[in-house]
Amino acid sequence: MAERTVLDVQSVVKRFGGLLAVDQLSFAVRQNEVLGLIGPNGSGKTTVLNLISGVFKPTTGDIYLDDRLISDRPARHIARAGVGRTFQLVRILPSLTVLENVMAGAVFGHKRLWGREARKYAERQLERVGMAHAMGMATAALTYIDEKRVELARALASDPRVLLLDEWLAGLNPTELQTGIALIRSLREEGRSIVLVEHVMDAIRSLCDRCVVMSGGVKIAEGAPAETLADREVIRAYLGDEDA
Amino acid sequence: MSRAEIRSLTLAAAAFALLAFLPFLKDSGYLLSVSVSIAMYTVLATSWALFSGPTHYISLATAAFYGLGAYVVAAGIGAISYPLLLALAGTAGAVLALAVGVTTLRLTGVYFVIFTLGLAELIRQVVTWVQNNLTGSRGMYVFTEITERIIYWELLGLAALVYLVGWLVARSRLGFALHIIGNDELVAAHVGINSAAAKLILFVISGVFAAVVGAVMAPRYTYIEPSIVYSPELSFQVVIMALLGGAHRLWGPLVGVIPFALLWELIAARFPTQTVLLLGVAFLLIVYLIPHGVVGRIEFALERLRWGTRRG
Amino acid sequence: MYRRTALKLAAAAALAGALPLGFVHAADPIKIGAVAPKTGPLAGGAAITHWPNVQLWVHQVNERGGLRMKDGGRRKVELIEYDDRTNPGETIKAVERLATQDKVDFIVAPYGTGLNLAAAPVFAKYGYPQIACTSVTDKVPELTKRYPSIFFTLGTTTAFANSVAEVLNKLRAEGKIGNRVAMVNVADAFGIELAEAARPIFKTAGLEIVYDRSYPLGTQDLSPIVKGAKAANPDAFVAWSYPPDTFAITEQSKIEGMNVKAYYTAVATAFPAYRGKFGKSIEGHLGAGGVNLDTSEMKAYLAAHKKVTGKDADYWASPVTYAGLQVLEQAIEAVGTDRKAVTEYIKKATFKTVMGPWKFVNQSIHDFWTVGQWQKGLFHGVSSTGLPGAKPVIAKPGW
Amino acid sequence: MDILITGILLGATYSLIAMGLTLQYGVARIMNLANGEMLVAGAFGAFWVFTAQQASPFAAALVVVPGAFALNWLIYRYLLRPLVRRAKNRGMLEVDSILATFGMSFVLVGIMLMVFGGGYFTYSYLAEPFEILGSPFALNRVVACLVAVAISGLLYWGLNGTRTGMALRALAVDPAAAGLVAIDVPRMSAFSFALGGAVTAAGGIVLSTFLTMDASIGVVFTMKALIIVIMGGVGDVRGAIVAAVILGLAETAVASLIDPGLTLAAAYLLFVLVLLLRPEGLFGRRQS
Repeated sequence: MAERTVLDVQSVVKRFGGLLAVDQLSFAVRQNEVLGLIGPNGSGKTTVLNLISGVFKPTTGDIYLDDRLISDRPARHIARAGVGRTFQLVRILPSLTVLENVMAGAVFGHKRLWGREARKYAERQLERVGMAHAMGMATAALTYIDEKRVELARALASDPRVLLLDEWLAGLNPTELQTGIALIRSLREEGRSIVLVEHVMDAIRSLCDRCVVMSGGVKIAEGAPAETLADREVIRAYLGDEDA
Repeated sequence: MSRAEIRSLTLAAAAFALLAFLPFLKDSGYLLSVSVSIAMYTVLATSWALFSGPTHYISLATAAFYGLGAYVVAAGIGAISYPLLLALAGTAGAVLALAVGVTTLRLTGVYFVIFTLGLAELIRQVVTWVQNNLTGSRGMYVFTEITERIIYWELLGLAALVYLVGWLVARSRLGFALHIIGNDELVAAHVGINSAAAKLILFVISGVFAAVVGAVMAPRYTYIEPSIVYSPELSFQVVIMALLGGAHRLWGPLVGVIPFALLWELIAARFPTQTVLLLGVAFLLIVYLIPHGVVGRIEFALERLRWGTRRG
Repeated sequence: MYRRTALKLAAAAALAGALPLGFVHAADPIKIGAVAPKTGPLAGGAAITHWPNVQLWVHQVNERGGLRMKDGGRRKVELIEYDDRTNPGETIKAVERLATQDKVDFIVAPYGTGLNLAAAPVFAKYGYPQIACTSVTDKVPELTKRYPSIFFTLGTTTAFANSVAEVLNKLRAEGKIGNRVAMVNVADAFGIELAEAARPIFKTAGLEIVYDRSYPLGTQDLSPIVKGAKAANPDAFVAWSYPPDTFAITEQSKIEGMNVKAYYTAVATAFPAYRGKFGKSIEGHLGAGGVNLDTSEMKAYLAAHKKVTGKDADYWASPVTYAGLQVLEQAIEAVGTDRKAVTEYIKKATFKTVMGPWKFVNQSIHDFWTVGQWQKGLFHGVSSTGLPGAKPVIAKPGW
Repeated sequence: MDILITGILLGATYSLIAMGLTLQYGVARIMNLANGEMLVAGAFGAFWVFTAQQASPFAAALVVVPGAFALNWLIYRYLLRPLVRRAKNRGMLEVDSILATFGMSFVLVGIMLMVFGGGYFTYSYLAEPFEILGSPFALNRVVACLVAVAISGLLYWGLNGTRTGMALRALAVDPAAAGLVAIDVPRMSAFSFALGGAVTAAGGIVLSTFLTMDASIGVVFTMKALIIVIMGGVGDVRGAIVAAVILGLAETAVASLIDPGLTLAAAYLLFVLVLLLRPEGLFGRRQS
């Protein structure tokens, strides 16, 4: 564990009116690390991603990127500082072409390219997610899975240090899942840190270096995937006295 | 610059050059007066669409900027040279747009629409009050040697400028950013776009154009009344022509303005006693029969043509 | 109802065409263009003072067989009318259209100060005489110098303010009122100009302005302003108002019991609708305009107006508008349809109109009615810039 | 005290202008730019009844209100329903309804011009002082206030005390969800649009007793109504009334205490401030 900490979440609390969505949550993500953020529905995982990427500001607590405080900055600054993300419900830009969708990341993100450079860079990202064939297509023609790939390519186009993936692997068939896992692994190997909100247990087991388990906004376990998933508390959170 | 771009730029330049000769035609007075109103609405609607097309913000504040520009000229004419007044009007428009933009661009949807309407009225009331209590009747007459012909050329120049600005914006990072903002503001923020600044810049650009148009038109009226230069009808017409043409293309408003203006002219000339009724009926027919604006129709036709040729 | 005129005209034309040629071939009609608001903010006023008089004049001229030309022939009048929707841009376009497309011989001046001034350059460009009957401005010298074919007939804001001051002082001299004046104005062009002109004039005339406020065009409740004026305890109340607010201010004054002995509201006081709304309680009200109701011409005009248009004329701009058309009529009859000659003729000749003899000096009429007063259900001129026939001013009785 | 009463009376006038639009815009989601013309049409009806029939203008309500209801029902059914159907989202419907009702407002002005001519119409009815706490107020305005209270009371009861009202409120919150719970969305929308038109026309009848109008003045009322409705919060009758009264009080206070020249400026300033501080309006629900 010699890698240094890239993303540091410190005692973050998020309230929506009377609802306590995240309570005193702390964890850190190191370079080259894939961190799994897991927990039952409604446990606050997506909220955590939204706090990191700047959709919301924490009620209290701080989030640091490379020792720089980012939790008081707007989303666009966080993006430029090197945090990229995908969304649980894919957000594709409908009136742009596939290539333009990806260029959006390259032009304004961490990288800030323009013109030919941006185009080339975006094309490379599309190739990488296996969408090279779709470059000039209108987004309306894409399947849901393809949309997810385009969205990932857009996030990658900004060359993020930290990548937040919100159930990106959900809905893939077994073959696609294998490609997806390989892709994420290759991203880690480039030195990126990845926070993965995921329900696909196979993926979590094979990808994650560590897991943070949440329930009701609270961290209930943290550690290597095998250990945490075996934790009694975790099992109860997933299967126990939940009536949903 | 690609070859296609050079070609369309050359074509556009040639078209503007050709249009500039219109006042030299024999008996062109009527044609000129119709052209002035077409040119005026083209500049207003195109600059309006520069902001509203990509962002989907419907602004009803055009009259506020237009009136401001007209009043700047009315207040300064005689004391300050006219070109300087135009610059002043533009500056005033920019300042107003900046102030308005900073405070209001966080409103969305219909709230922004009605807000701008209220704002235009607020400005009109304040200007009127200032005029009534501080300046009296001074500054309501605009006596100049500027003829309709000069106004036409000025507007033509402004139209060229607005197209140039629109074209430059579309090619720039800013244009791309706006396009993304119009699609999904959350994504825009997450790819690092400062959407507030981008929107503000465009709002200021459209405000400056509207103010300068007001300043250009002031000599045509000779006599400036708040109820005329701040008429909400102006704001509505600009919106309607732009939407009718299609606000998402630079040339969209133009294809709305021209047929619209000609149709209205035809009705006004042929049916002088039932003008308003028939204008309304014509308008309804357009709305119901051309649902996606003229641009939508043209693009649809082009698409079909393309498919047709591909198949054939 | 203008359509009716047009239909009648069309019928007359068809008839004329069908008739075998008996006398001299009936010459082509003289084409007269007219553009004024039928819709928009000024439409209400135009529907009272402008359009009915155009209609009346065309009707009367054609009924008597047309204009009697120099050569002894008669030429009927054909009217082409447009609605400018109270938009100066439309006015300009319509005048251009009349001049270059319809190629009309003459154009009736538009309605209102703003629309007239917007159209003035176009009238001047084509040399059409523009007898601007519904414009009140203090810039007459500049305007007439700039536009050699424009004519003003309704007066200047300074003259209106002067006359009001004179009328008030007359009442003061008779011991009927003191010198305290409450003054309000509508914050639109004409109201602002009048208030601006009145301030120094009232002061010099020894009148003390104890309340001086404006209100925006379109104010829906004028009771605060009437309350405010009343609280200042004035001897006279002067409102430089527009039609809708003239009605509202009067109604509110009545309700508040503003018992001043001199009560003045500007535009629309002379409208028959004013009398229609308030009946007897307007006895002694002062307002802009006025006419000499005792001349036989005026009596005939009022009767004809009622008969042809079905409505009463107002006692200010209506007859002036009609008189403007009479000027045009007499000038055409004297020198023909050459616009330059007609313009020159208007500048020099004296005309016999319902307002009495008119002679333009520096393109404007200098003798005009400025203040009228409702006396026994009729609106008489009580002050003018030198016209005969003014009635003595009375103090306003209670409501 | 004077200011308070005058302000409330003016507020009642404004609520008469705005209540109909609340129903049309808030529930049926049609931003109706022809609303003011409907008001003027109602006023014309009253004027005609008063001058030609020599009857109380309020008698006009017997014909005008059902007539306006039917007319607005037809307008919704045959002109607006197709727009609702072809709109993919709320934004598109907004654009389409702005365009369509703008055209309709021209048509209505044109028709009124043909029928009634372009002149001012004004008459005197109940224009007599009515003493409240020793100060005189216009009786017709007091009556207008009572009518406004009655209409808003009826609407409030209708919306909160009946099944139909509940359906309408559900519709105002979310038409899609309302459809899911077996509310006949097209019918209810048509109903609320028609009801809004009828309320507007009724307001016109009352207003004609003290306002001078002409055929093309409708746009003035439309603008005021839009501003009040947005200020109050879309789809909330209570909000519209509160906003109307606030505007009435503010205008009167400014006119009496500061300068009548600034009344409208103050009203718009207030509106602008409300939107800046509470973008969803006084009683609106915040959209996330």
